Amino acid sequence: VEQMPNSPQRRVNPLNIQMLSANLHEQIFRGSEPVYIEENVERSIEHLQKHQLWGKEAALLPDVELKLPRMYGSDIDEHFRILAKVQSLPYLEAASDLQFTQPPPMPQTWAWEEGWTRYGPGGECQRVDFPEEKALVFDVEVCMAEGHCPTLAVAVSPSAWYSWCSKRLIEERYTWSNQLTLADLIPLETTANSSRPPRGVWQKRLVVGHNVSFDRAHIKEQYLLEGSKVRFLDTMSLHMAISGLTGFQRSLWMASKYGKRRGLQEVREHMKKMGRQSEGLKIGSWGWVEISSINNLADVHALYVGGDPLKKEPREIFVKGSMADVRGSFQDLMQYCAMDVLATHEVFAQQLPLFMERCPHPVTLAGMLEMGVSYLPVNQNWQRYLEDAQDTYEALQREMKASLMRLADDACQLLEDHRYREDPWLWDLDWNVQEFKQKKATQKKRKAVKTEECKPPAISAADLEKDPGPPSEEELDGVDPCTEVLERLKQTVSCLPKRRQHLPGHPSWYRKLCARLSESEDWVPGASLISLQMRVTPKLMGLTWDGFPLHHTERHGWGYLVPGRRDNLDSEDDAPGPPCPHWAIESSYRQYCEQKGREQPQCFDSAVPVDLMLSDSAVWQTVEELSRLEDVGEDEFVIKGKRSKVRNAKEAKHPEDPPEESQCPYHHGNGPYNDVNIPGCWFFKLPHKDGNDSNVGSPFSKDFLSKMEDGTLQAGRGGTNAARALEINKMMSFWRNAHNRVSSQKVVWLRKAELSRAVTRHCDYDEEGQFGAILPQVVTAGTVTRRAVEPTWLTASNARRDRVGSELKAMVQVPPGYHLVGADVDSQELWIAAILGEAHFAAMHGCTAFGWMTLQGKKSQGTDLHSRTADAVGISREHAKVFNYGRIYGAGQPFAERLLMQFNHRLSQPEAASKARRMYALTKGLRRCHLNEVGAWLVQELGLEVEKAEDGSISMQDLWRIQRTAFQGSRRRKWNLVEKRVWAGGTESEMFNKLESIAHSAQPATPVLGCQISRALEPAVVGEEFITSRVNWVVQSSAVDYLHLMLVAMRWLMEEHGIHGRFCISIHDEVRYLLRSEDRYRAALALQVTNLLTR
Amino acid sequence: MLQLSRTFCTQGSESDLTTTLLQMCVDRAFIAPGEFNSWALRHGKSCSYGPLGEELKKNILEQWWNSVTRSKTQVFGINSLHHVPNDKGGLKLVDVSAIGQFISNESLSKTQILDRLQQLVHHSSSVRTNLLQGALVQYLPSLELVNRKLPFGLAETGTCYQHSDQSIGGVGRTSELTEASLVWFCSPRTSSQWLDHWTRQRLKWWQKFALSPSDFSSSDVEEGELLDGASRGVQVTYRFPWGSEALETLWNQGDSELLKTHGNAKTKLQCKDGRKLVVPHVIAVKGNVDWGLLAYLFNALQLEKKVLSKQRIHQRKVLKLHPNLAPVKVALDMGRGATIELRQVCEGLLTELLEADISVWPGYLETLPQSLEQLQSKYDEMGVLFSVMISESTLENGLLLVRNRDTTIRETMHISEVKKYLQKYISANV
Amino acid sequence: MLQLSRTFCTQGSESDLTTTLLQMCVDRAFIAPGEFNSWALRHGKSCSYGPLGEELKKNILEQWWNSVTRSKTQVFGINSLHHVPNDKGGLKLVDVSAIGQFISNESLSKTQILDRLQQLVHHSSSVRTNLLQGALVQYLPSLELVNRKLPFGLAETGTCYQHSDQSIGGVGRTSELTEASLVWFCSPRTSSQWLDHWTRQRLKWWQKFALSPSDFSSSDVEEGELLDGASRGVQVTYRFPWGSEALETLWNQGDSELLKTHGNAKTKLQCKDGRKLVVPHVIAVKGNVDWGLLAYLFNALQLEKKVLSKQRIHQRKVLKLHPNLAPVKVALDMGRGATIELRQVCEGLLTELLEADISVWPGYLETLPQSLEQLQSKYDEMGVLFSVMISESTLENGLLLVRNRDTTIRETMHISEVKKYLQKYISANV
Repeated sequence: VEQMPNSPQRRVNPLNIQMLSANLHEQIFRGSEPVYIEENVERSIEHLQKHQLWGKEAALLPDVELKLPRMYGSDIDEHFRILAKVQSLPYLEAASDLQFTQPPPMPQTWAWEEGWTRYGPGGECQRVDFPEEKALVFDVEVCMAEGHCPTLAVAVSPSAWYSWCSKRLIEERYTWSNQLTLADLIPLETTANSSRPPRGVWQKRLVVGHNVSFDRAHIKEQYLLEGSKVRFLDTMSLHMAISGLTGFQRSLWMASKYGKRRGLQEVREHMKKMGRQSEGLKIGSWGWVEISSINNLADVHALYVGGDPLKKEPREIFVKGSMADVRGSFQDLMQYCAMDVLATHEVFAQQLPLFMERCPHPVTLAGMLEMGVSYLPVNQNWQRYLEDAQDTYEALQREMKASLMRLADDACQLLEDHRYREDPWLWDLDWNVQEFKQKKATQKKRKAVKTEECKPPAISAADLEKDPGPPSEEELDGVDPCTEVLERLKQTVSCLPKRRQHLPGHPSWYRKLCARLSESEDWVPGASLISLQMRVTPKLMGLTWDGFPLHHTERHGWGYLVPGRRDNLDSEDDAPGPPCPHWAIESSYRQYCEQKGREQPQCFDSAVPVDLMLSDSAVWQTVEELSRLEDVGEDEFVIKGKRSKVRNAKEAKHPEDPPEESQCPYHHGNGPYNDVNIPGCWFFKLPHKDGNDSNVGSPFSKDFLSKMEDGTLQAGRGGTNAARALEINKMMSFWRNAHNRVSSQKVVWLRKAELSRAVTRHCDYDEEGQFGAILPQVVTAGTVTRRAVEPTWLTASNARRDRVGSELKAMVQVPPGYHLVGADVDSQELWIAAILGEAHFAAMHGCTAFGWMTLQGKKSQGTDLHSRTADAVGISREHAKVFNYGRIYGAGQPFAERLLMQFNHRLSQPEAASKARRMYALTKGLRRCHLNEVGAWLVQELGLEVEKAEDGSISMQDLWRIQRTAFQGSRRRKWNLVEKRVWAGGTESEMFNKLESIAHSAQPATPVLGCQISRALEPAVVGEEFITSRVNWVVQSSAVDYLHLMLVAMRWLMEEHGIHGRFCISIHDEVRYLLRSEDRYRAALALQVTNLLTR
Repeated sequence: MLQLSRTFCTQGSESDLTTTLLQMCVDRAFIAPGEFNSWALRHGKSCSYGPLGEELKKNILEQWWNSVTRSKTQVFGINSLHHVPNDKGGLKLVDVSAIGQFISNESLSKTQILDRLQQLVHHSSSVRTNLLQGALVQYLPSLELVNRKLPFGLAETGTCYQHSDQSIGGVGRTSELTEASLVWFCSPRTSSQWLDHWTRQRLKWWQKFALSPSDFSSSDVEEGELLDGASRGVQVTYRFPWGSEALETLWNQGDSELLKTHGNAKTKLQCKDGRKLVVPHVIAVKGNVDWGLLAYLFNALQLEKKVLSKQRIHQRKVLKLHPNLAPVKVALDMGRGATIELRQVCEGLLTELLEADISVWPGYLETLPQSLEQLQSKYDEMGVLFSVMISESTLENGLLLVRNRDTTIRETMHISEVKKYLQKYISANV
Repeated sequence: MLQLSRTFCTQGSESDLTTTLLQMCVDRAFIAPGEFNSWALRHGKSCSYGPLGEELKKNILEQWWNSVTRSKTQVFGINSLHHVPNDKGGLKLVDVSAIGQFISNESLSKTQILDRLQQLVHHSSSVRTNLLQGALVQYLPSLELVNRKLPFGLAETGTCYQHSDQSIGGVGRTSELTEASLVWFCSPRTSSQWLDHWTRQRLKWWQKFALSPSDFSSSDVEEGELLDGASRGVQVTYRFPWGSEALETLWNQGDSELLKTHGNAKTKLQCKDGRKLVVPHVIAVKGNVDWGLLAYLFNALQLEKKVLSKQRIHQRKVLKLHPNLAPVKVALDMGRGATIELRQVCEGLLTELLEADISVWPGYLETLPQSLEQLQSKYDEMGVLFSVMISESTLENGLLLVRNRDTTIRETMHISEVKKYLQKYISANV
């Protein structure tokens, strides 16, 4: 080992990777030194050289000397075990109390009484402040119509039943405040009007519930900034960890259990992709259905406990009914709630031992307990933010609507002289107008009567010009003859049909956009029903794609018309529908080309769609969606890919019932689809992110945002109206999706007495200010990877100027005297994957190219992972990032191919495919395999020449050759020749080999804390399916392990060193703590130490 | 084929557009004819309005007033005098007959003349140059009304005078403008939030009535151009063909002006802010209604090229003013057959509509025959929302034709339903 | 026992009444506090208005405008500039900094000074003293609009300046007034009929909003006091405690002023009257809105003696302004109890009423507790039509108490019906 003479602290491994400073290493590892095996070092150097990484300069970081707190146990693992046990012990005791005790019998009737009631063994009631037992199973019900305020709740402890009723349930009033205060919530630790526990001691207690974070959000003490030591265990999260399902499995599960239509369709599609239409379900891979369930309590209960199914019907009253309805069936609803509590109790008793067995490391439980008490402080700015965002959103929405309505109005002018017939977009709308109807007969009669009544005296023009002088007194006071005439005329209204025609003079398409004139106050004149989603809208805007007018067909969705076709002009007269003004389309395209100078700019590296960059989870979601469409195993890909290519080519050449074969000489795109027979024009489809076969439903979907930004898709007319509407669409995109979730966040405002003294005594404290908290409803282990799930905060992106409301995260604001301190792990997944790969390869930091790049890569030298990929494929670094994450999440080549085409729609499919292939060869490497005994025997027997690599693997081509030969020589018998498949030659090959070896092992478990994969994904029940999910699980689940380790370490350090504060929230690889201002620097140091100890 | 060319302002067309619009405004009685031209316009010279301009201005002022005084916040309207008693320089109302006396009285010496002049100037009162001063004076009595509770505002609209530097013939010109002013008093703690609030509100208000709202925008006043004592300024501007002009400015003026106005009498001025007593900060919002009116005219003008046939291209000029602002909502015309009865129907309808607060153009009074096309292009230029044609057949079946300015479509309607339809159309807030 | 003592104006009580009213007007924010007193009042000095006065004036002006422009006759609103370019004597807007320069520049000789003075005076523009002049100027462009057809009118409201003769310290004082002007152009043949017509209309209008209409009356202007060129004049007057004052005057001014304004260009001015061409006669109707406002205040003040008990006599002062004119229609107050929730209800109702165009006084914002009696006497003096009390029980059953200013009776009403009731009450024209 090379020692730098000038720095006694500096430690470097044989691959020149800087290691922990000597003093830190000594404190953490307590003398155990790493052993490097010479052979491995050589192998690594060779590998790095192959990827041009060996010998690159790497800047060294200054060494650190720091006295760490005393550590427990003999090694670091034991240290953490001890910490976690200490932290979770009281809760674990409470939990086992619940597990082993049968709950007392349930009361027959429930007390109609505000607050908590305790039921003795004989059903006798007693009012109490709150249940005092150490362990509770708890369920809250909320009458949705009345807002967020809890309505009733039931709890059971090992010794008694409890019920709780809201004041708003018991008392009837005309109006209640819509602002929640602590008094509206359910107390579990304090008496009414107090925010301190009796005797001033906060008890360590455990509350169990199904999706308990929802219940937690209705508990009074949880909103206090400091104090409560109650922790929560969620039976839903436990279920996910034990037997959870992936998103796709959930729909399969539903399909198989309930035959739900949507689910069934997905199953069919899945089967089709697997190429098994005729074989029926393969029993072996459906075993998982029996040992798992979806997440709701009824199904979970059925899985773990069985017996009579839970009744869920009464729930509807809470969802749809009013408070009066709830009062009406009070006993039933209480009973229902209690049944849920009982079911939860039973489920929990079954789950706990299973969980302890499958996630044996104490850190997992301790981490989950900590995760369950997230807390987001907010102040008056929250309300302002909501109002502002909604305000702006509504204003934009109105503006957009107004622009669209104006477009519709303007288009009406084309009715005159049938000018619409020459419009490239509007020619195929329905321009019919209706005749104004009236009853003829009555009209004549009236006329006769009238002429008799008063004959209009003729007057000369000169008389009209005369100043008649003022009206006489009688005229002013008496009935005005004009009014009289008017009133008489008004009676002719009887000649009209009872039901008035709806805008008979307007073109039919416009009529459909208008609301019928009505008495209602919100009637709006004009084309008020118009929206972006309507088919007429892109036409009114005159949208063009690369200069061609957009056109919609039932069969192919949105596409565009390319002028210049000559072969079907003859059929013009017979073509159904209005004639297409192909000359107008031609001239407008000519104009477009003139403007553009006919040069199509190669803007390959247009901006990355933000939506893909929002968060890792979004990428993963895309990958998961795509993987359903893709093959399960990559081995088959080459063949499949070929097949699909052939099919595509066939389709292009022989489109179904073409009038004639006709190709556009100057434009390439998705088409032409000549079954769309528009004289003078070819029809091309707009590209779709799922491939050419899919139809585009709306050109305003978010997938086209980037196309609008780069001008491929633009508004061809209407001046500002159309362009502005597009811009607004973009600005609104975030809030449109988020505003329901964000504005339904439940904020509880604290009164002055309820705030901690650190707040109220702070010099910045302001009486008028509002301080409160949101308890995000985090499911601590909401996915099969045990990652937390929460719809609003965990997916929140960073603020963007042109996205309304995107400043959400910044609205978490601390009260005076507090600070938020947080940390996030830089590219956590890459790091974990690299470590796994390196442990597998040579057990040294930096021994694989992938690991080296993550540790030592420099953006400036182009040696970091993203720059490398970018260089290799010739794309931007930002784009490369998406590819890299995608790959680690298990995405295959087709994903990359599609993504490439999405980033640049002008890329042809073969080009994209070759780029993707290059990228995968360079990174993931090539598939090779090891032959099993049969294989080896066959090779010998058949006398085939195969090239074996160092490790004895052979290439896939060789394998197929062997298979083919064996197949032919053995009366078409299928041989299984492969012992295992490996990746080779790429920077990430070793990493993938490790991931796959874990994923394929009999009981996949995380390498760090040894947590087992969900029973529903174990190879024994799923066979070779869901590989993508399993590979992904290895990395993601390990990441969760690290998070739990961090939480345990932080809690230890904060307690050890008296740092006042609390856990706030963790968003995947970030943690946030809320701290007293004076402790904020020490907390930052604690986070550093935590990082040191966990990584 | 239909082409809209509003935003199509390439070189040369800028002044064209301005000239076109101004000529149209004079023709259609928005602006009183006179020396007013695009030069004068751009140099802030004031103009008199014709009947349509006056009605438009009235509508704008009314909407402004409602938006400001009818918000949930507490805003009071005030009315201060045009002449301000004690101000130093600037414009003063001077009794020039007195000066005439000096001049004609030859016995006066130079010193006597100067003496009298000084006297005269001293006793003459200044005219206001903005409405802020008046509101600051009225702050004290208003404190009583709100019982010293913040925030609250004082609103006023009215004429202010300005002495322009563009001097013609050596002497500076006086111009006047109609200002709409909101002076908002709030605690120093919240003043920057309130500035943001009002900026948003004001911009929203301007955009509400615009045909293309994006021509209205807000921007911070640059550091160097801040008013004395103002910590921040924001402008709501409109993009005119020749560049942006501020329609409304919002200043965070701190407490300095308020203190100055009341001789630094802090205790008198203090308000409650929670437990503390504070001298409020002043946010002065001042809109220039004359610029606003022009902005809306420019914004509403839509030039539409209409290819009528191969060779004939006709330019349709439409003033697409917002229904709330349009000075004339309906024009009533009658077809041929000038009988007394037709006229009576027109007058009956006119009365009915006027009583429903709908402004009507009595086109039927016109005795010179005009073609329908001429009539309609006139109404389009006047921004008339609907034109109603009452014809001989109306007398038979009560049916009349209602033409919509925006769609140009003529719809048949029964005379008994016109009023309700128009009311609904105008009151509906899109 | 209730005694009405309004008309009970014996000796001595005249100035009492005036003083009482003025004090109340200042207290209740009708008039801005200042040097304004009964002497100034009677000598035509102008005053600034407080929030309530401003709203009252706005309401009067709106009613005036509607009555004039929404008649069947053709009346156009116009807006002329405050400064008139070419006028001889009187008040001019002078840039006094220029005068300051003469004074400080000692090298100037007397002639030079006089010369420059003359220059300055010549180039300065006058301010208008009435609105007639502006209307006469706009007569010509308006002819286009009506196609030279008589009769028609031009209406305008705005500030005018007057130079009062009551000089203090040798120099005359400037005052301003808000004028409401209708200038009516009609054929010479019908002009006297039109004068009668408008007189009747105007008197009727003034009386419509009065508590005791008989205090308003009309009378001919005496021969000797006629304006130059006017053949007849009529005044609408109000009987103030100290005597009658003219609120509005109507002049038949013939054609002389019109001809003078347009340099006797008869042909340009001519209109059709049947087959003849005539220069129209002008009927100028000008109302003094400031006097009108005072008249309504005096007219509306009702003093009621209330014997509370043997010894305690309490005088109730009520400003019984017409529902259309009352600056505040409703006051919202809240009782003791759950503050946050009560406030929410108040704000909800406030918004609802404001949206229905009903002006509301947000009494619930008041944080200092007042007795119900205090509150009500305050509202009575403000002329508030109704006061609504929202209490704890409103939260339970939605019921609230509505007190009527005129009957002083408190009625229970459901919160959902308040808006409709108030709308009906206010729009009903009694």
